Amino acid sequence: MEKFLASIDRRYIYIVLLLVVLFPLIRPIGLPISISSWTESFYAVIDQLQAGDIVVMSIDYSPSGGPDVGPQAVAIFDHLMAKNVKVIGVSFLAEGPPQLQQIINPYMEGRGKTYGVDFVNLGYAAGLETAIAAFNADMKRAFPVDFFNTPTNTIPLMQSVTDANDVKVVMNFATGIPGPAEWVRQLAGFSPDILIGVVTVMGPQTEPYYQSGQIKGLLSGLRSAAEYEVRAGMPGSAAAGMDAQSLGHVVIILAMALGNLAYFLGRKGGAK
Amino acid sequence: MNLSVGITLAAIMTIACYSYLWRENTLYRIAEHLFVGLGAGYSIAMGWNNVKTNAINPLLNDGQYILIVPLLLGALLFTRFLPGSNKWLARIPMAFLVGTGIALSARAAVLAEFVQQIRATIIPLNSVNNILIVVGTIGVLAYFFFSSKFTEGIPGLKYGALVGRYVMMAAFGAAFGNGVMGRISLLISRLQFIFGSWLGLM
Amino acid sequence: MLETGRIFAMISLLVCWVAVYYFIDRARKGDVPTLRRIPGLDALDEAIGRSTEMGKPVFYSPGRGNLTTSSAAATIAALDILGHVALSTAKYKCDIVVGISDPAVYPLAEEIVRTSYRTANVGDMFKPEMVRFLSPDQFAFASSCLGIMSREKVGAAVMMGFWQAESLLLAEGSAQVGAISIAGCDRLFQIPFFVAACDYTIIGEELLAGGAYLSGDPIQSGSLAGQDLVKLFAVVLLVVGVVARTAGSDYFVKLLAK
Amino acid sequence: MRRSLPLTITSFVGFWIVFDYFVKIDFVRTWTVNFTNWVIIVAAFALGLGAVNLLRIHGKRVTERRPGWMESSVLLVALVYMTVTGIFLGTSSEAFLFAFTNLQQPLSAAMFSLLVFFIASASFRAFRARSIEAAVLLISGVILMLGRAPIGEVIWTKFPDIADWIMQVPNLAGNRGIMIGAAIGIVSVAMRVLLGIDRGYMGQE
Repeated sequence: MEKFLASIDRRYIYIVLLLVVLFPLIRPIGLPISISSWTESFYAVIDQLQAGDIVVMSIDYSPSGGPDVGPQAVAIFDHLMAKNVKVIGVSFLAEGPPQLQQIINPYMEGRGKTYGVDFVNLGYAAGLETAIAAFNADMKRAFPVDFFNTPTNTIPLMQSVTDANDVKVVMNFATGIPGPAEWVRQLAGFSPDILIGVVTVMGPQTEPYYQSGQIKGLLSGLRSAAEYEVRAGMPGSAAAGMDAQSLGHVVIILAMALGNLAYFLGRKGGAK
Repeated sequence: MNLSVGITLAAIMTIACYSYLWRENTLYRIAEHLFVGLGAGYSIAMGWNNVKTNAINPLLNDGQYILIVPLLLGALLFTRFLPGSNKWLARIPMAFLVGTGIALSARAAVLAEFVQQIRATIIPLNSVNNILIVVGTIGVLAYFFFSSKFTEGIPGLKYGALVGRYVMMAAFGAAFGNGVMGRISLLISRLQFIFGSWLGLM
Repeated sequence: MLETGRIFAMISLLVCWVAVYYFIDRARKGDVPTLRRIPGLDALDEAIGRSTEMGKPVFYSPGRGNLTTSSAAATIAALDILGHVALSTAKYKCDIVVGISDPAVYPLAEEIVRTSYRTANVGDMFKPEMVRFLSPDQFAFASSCLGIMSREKVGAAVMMGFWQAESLLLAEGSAQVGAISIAGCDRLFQIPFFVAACDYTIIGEELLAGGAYLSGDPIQSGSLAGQDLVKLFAVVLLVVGVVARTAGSDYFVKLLAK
Repeated sequence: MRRSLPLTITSFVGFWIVFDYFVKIDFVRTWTVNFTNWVIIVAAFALGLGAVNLLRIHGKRVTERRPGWMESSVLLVALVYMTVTGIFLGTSSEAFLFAFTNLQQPLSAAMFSLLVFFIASASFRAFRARSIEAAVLLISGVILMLGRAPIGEVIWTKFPDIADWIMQVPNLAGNRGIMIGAAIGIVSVAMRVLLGIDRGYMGQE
């Protein structure tokens, strides 16, 4: 038995996984999505914001991890626009600005919003955690121009802000460094609430900051984006992927179970 | 099916990467090198942007002459490519980067990750969960005692370390489970792209 | 003049610095603390030996950390361990391929490998291609490592330092070419993938202790003993604080917020 | 000079910045902000270091027609294209963003998504309950997966609750312990570097 299982070419596993995940994407099953306490508290912070409040969204995810964390940022940006909250978009990862642009593009022309008044893309600053510290201390100095080379001191939205104390909420969407640790460290002592969205794998290590109250809400991965979409009543691409995710898990769990079965059978055989 | 140049290129790139699953091949190798080149060029462009907007423009337009200092430091980084004995000059900007970087993370780590985390663990032992959190945290700390000076001197540390190991394994399990979930999202997004945006089957 | 809310942090910082400095100083004067065993590191020589027998090169990577952020500690440790690994491959007259992601780490790694081969009196075996700068981009780097492992059929793969999601790509990639693999990471969230796919795993701070453990460097060993004392300080704070809190006093919670 | 000057710089800016965190002095704060803003500029230069390395390595391979020179020329063309469009047309220009969106982004995402296949084969090949510890890891992982994927809830309604408990109790304790230990590590490395005890970043020569 173990020899047989061990002799299976890994490429068969790849094909099975591919087909199983593909199936519900073409034919959705419609499994229910419940909302976790983490997403609920994230939503509560956003929901309390008033029209005209200013928030920061820092897009610090790489294009590789984007599919896992990006849908969160999209859902939240849509929600903020619907609530007439103003958004300062920024990035401390070189690949960030074009991805931020992809989020705000639908609002660049139409939808009743104006670039520079309702939202802005400040672009990227090198220097990771140090750059974040510089931004918190003086935003316009760390970003003299925005992504389109417009001087930030001429942008209407930037007129009423100097440092991080001038915004209500700072959100960081991350796949690694810079991420929650850097933002929590560098915002210690500033007034805004911190909200974090990360790739699923970073959820567990971010938990201590949530439990200690250093961050007010935590989204991890596509599942949280799906929950947020459902909670905000704006179903989008994340919710559509949930069935596929369920079946994918089944394949992985079965692979583990089979491997272990073979292992224990083999061990039993060896003991005889 | 969407045959626009951009989408088709993106689809080919995806397939080139996936071809590695079959075996290493020429298409994968080309994608690999293309990727490295694009990434490097991207960083240069973004870096230049920063230098221009944060240093050169304020220097020339607003007369902030002090910015000559960081510009000079930045230029010195490249002395390591010089032949001869001037390579050491690259250490000066490195020293500046290391000094600021490590000081900024240390000063904040002691507050956000040492004091505030200990403070958050000072909870009353009035529930099973609270007891587990306190004992688990101490156990993990005990696991990472390295010098025998302390491991042998303090009774109970050995058992604490054992508890710590189990707690960490449970935490690793959580990270693994979450990790699997996240990775499936990535596959979903690629499949949505290939079969939806490109082939139009969804 | 002192920032409120940071006073206890300042005291903790000073406690840590004094403790670490004191033990480093004692170690320099000859009182070097002994360290507990770290099994994964003991397996390094076995892996290199096996790779040599098969006539295959050893792959090493110090991870994707750099020297200027909080990943510096892991990167410095990974470079220390590289020194040890390169010395072993040099002694066995085995080839090594080092994959680098951070440009500032590159010249250091090259120097370390060259010095190791020279120390083992096989300086002429060293080739500059042994240490390769691949890419600062996460997955461009990972794809290059995968390419190297399968094209050059490495016999052992050692991954130490700061890692992110690329960890499993490298670990499973090395398993696919039949290489023995040892990995270590100071961050928790990548360790389960290393545990799942590698033959030996070095967990968390064990990595930071690794350099001291392998080299027996008194300064680093002393520093570790100092850090242990600070951990003890943390444990005592926790125990006293929790007991007081359970008895109804939130004195320590307030103290730590000062 | 070759060692003492860099060491002095590291210590000076390092201690300055640490000092600034704990005391309120305007002059000190102003210069900390200056230093951090300078880092943005110097770090931006550093982004070019990798590219120069690649140009040297792959340029040599192409000019000497060594094995792999074809792939290396692909790399160089991509590097030059991104650099030229990004610098001369701008990083928000169409030519630059086209290559980012249609080449770099899909390559990056596809490469990352390979992981799920590797997880599947590693799960099958290596993830064994060899010891009690390994079993704890496995069980906690499986419960987490079942608790967070919608299908788990359909199988047993308690899975999400157990998964939440794992996240909020053992996972919290495990991560917190590691976080406190790591903070001590960072602080002591900082001391060694700022005092010049650890000079690994400067190299040996």
